[in-house]
Amino acid sequence: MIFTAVGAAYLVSAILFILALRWMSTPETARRAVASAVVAMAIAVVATLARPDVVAYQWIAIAAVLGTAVGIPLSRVPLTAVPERTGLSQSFGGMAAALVGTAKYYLWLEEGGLTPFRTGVISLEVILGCLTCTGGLMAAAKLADWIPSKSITYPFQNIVNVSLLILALLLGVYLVFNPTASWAIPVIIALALAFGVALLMPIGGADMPTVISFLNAYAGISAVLMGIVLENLLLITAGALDGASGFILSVVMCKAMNRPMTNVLFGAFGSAPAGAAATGDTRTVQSATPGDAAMLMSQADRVVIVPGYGMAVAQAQHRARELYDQLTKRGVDVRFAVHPVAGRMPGHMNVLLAESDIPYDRLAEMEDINPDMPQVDVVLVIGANDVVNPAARTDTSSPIYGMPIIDADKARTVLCIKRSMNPGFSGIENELYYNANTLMLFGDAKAVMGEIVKQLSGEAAAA
Amino acid sequence: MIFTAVGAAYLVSAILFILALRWMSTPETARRAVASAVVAMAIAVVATLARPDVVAYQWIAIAAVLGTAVGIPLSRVPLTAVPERTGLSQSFGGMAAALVGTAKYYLWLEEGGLTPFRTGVISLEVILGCLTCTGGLMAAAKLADWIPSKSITYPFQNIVNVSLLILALLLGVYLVFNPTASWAIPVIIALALAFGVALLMPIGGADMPTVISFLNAYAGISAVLMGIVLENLLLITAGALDGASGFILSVVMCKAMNRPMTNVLFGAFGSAPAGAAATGDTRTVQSATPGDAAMLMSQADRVVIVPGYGMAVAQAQHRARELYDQLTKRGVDVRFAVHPVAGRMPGHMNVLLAESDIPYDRLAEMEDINPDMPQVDVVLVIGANDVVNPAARTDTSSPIYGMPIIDADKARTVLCIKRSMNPGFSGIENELYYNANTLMLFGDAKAVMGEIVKQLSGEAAAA
Amino acid sequence: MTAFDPITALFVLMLASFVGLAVIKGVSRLLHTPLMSLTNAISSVAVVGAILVAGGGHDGLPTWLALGAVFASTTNLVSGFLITRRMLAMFKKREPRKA
Amino acid sequence: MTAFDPITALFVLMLASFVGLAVIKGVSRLLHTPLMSLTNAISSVAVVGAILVAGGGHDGLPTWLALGAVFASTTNLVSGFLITRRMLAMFKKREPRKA
Ligand SMILES: NC(=O)c1ccc[n+]([C@@H]2O[C@H](COP(=O)([O-])OP(=O)(O)OC[C@H]3O[C@@H](n4cnc5c(N)ncnc54)[C@H](OP(=O)(O)O)[C@@H]3O)[C@@H](O)[C@H]2O)c1
Ligand SMILES: NC(=O)c1ccc[n+]([C@@H]2O[C@H](COP(=O)([O-])OP(=O)(O)OC[C@H]3O[C@@H](n4cnc5c(N)ncnc54)[C@H](OP(=O)(O)O)[C@@H]3O)[C@@H](O)[C@H]2O)c1
Repeated sequence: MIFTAVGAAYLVSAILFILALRWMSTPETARRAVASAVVAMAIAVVATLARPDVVAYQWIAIAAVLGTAVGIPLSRVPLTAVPERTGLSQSFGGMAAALVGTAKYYLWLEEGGLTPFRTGVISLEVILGCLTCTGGLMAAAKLADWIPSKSITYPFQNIVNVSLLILALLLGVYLVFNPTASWAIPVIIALALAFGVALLMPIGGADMPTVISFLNAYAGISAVLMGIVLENLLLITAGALDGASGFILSVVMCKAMNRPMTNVLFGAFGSAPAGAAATGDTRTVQSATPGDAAMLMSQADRVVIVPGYGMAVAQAQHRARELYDQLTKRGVDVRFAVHPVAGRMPGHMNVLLAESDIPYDRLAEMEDINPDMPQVDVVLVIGANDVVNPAARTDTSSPIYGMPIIDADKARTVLCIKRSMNPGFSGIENELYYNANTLMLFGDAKAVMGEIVKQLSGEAAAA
Repeated sequence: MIFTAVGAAYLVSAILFILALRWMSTPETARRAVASAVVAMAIAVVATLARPDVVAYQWIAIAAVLGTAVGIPLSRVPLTAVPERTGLSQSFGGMAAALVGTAKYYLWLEEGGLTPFRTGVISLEVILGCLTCTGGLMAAAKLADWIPSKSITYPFQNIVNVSLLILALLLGVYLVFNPTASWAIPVIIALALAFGVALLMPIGGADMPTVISFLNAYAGISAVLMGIVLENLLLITAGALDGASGFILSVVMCKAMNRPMTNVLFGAFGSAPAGAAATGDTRTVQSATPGDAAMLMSQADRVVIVPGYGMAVAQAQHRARELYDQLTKRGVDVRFAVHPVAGRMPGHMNVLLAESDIPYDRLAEMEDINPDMPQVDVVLVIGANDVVNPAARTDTSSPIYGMPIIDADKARTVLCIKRSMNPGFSGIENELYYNANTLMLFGDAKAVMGEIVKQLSGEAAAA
Repeated sequence: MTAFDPITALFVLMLASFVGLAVIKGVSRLLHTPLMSLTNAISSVAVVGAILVAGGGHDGLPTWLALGAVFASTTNLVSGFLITRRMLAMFKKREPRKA
Repeated sequence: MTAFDPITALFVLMLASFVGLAVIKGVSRLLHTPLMSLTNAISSVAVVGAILVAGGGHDGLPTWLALGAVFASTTNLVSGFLITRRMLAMFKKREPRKA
């Protein structure tokens, strides 16, 4: 009876989780999404605590309090640190799966409950959990620059990596046939932990976001496996939802970067494209002052702002808001063109711009704004590079060839804010900067934007 | 072991069913959809026959052969008879569910396997199956005019109907508490069968398509219940897919007709709207000859054809194709505007036009074609009425007010083929016919279209 | 066969309903009529249930009832698939024959 | 607790994956970053598994391991929900304050 009630609670919880994700379809319904997921979680936890086979509470309470104490500060990180937070969170998720799998193994070892099926699933759960744990940690560390974010390679690296994984899997197979060979468990754990580190070593910091998204999928799968081990349908469902999300976000990123899925799916071996970095180009670029930029934009009818990774680095989103206000006050139509992989994680720019209070109906997606570009007077590119590189359209030899871009170059005038002529993420030159209708504004995005805004508001005060 | 294999087969079968429905998303992939569903079915049947608890084959083979013998002719009906075929098929589906439920009840009665849960679910399955069985039959009979299709009412009808259902449900509840009271089963069956008949009595033939769609959902739910009784996850899954499909198509129909869901959901009690039928209007309409129509269209640049129920009745789709060919040959741009509820079932017009070999990229949906209407030279309305009635846009007192329509009246010239000034399905007047830019072509759609085509081809031969 | 409890059944039902709603919403409006006949055919997988009961080696009434169900579902299965195929074969993109 | 077999588990997994793919595809691109943190939080329902093992009244290593898992999942749960709420609160349609 009580088990049926618990089962019913899990069922309701699963429904609410699914509805939560459905409600993420628009910003209007998204707040309901969080509420629904929180309720779902509360129901699941309370139902679990009410189960008659859960008898010891005090240590659980202590662990939960500790977890909360760590979780709250982790939720207060600046938005620019969201990618590393996500990596850490994946790491914790993997750890939880691995710990529960291991614990369950030892319990069943005592009780004689080990079957080949169970040990097989536990092995997979532990392997996936451990590699997600160290992988997520490495990704977070590289993103936060706790360790050098550059790609570290050595001879026979791929062979070493693959061997670690194969060894762990073979031990898992061995356990299926010898379920009680408990010595294998710590070895599997060690191998999988090492594999997680080794897997991430050769990957440069810039490739981390894609990796994190895949780790998301892995964390989901390890939750599914935990659900199978514990015979818990709610865990299976929630894990599958998480896995699907990680998978789809990875697909979105790969597509928007025009890189084949397989490239990343099979462990993202290999380093970020090295590319032909700044090759001492002798052509000249035209640069302008913030004053020129302010003048140009205040006289325009339509301005489109293209934010990129540089805006995130410089934390210039609040200046962008001020610029938006100044221009809007003058009757200029200002929109933001957001490329799906601008920045370093999916939706990165949207969150930053939302943080600075820009109404989200002013954010346009690439497909919607490109046809309007020829009618735009001024495009202001704030720290974006690859996502406005026309080589993606024209230069078949370019590593980003075929990636859909924002057609900034088709506007009447293009203003580009960046600190130098250094390339962006993909390490390649950008023709856009040499165009006749392009003016460069060199400097830190926040500083340059501040100047422009000052000119505009000074002008406004003078008027 | 064998059971695990059978379970795995069912799992594969379920996946293929889901993929089949996904592939119905475009006509290109739709053929794959049928193939995939057929394979899924074959796997499910073979796996079932391979189960060790299935031991007697010869009678099953005979029943299957008989079923095939009946099924093949049923698949050869003319396309205009598809709605009644669907009704019959729902009826058979309901019957199967009711029969299996009853059979299982008696088996468990012998074996002592009856639990309150099982009898409860069986009762629901039997009730739903039986009402779908007679309901589907009645719907088919009304649609095919085997019985008078008009709405039959008598005093206290709703009370009688509801009492039948409530009695059956109460007996079901009684069975939950007294699982072995087997006398109740035949009574439940009789009540539910009677309820199915009674439910359909007051509903006019024209409302049948919506009812059929709901019966579809009911048939799906009874399959789900069968799955619960037989502890078979594949049945539950397939039933849920069927139920969802019936539900969504009903919603689509209700929305496109601008009728509240609840109106139909709660048994579609009540008759089709009586409406203010042709109220001896004294205004005059302008009529034209097929020759005029041929001339007008051959000189147009853009022609839009709006087919409706009358085209289906007259089987005029092949003439429409000939007209399309003649006009296209002359360089006229011809498109077909298909309203979601034109005809008498969802997608009715699309199938008829596809039958007559009109390429489906020439079929436009209402939302896509309406904005172009002011640029259209001639709209030819073939036996459509409600779906082009401008009262839906303007006349708040009209029963169809708020229903989205095809804006035929906005074209330069409108030609309407119908036999009389009689109203269509909803029984209301149509202002369109009295407009200054409308010309009526009175007569059977097939005959009139034939004339027009003859004029055009004669002209072509003469030229 | 499989171990079974009502909650599991409801879990599967709930998930399958979500899947159903999602995939059916994606079906092209062009194909709503064939969709109806295809789902009819799919729900005739009830034949599996009918076979289980009819083939169980029992005697008497239950077997006869279940055989009736085998007949009814086979009818749906056969006619549903055939008519769906027939309808879908009519949908062509380019004009394949001269009229 | 519930009766259970691997095929049932796979059935649920299969259906849940289809549901997941369908709902996630419907998520607005605007919200991909909060989506990531929300699914993180949702997958921390693993805390249920951790509680089941940690609260089973056993002694020794397994309980300590499971308590570690309770800690790790609670961290995710709390930080995931809080940061998602924080991010979503930033998305506003009309301009609510003067800059
Ligand atoms: N969003 C995702 O999910 C995701 C995931 C993985 C990879 N990526 C990749 O990331 C790239 C994103 O493109 P993007 O155009 O946004 O960025 P980008 O191509 O990496 O270019 C960023 C530019 O910002 C400038 N910058 C850096 N710090 C700055 C500062 N403080 N002030 C002003 N400018 C600054 C840099 O030039 P200076 O050094 O000269 O200032 C650089 O050229 C794409 O190649 C994409 O494939 C995205
Ligand atoms: N599609 C669905 O799923 C569905 C389901 C339920 C209800 N409905 C309802 O059905 C209606 C469909 O609208 P509709 O515009 O297609 O049809 P309609 O409004 O029913 O009008 C059909 C017209 O065709 C004419 N007609 C009949 N036989 C003809 C023949 N042999 N030759 C020439 N004309 C003929 C009739 O006029 P004459 O008698 O003067 O010839 C009639 O006015 C809507 O009201 C809709 O709500 C549709």
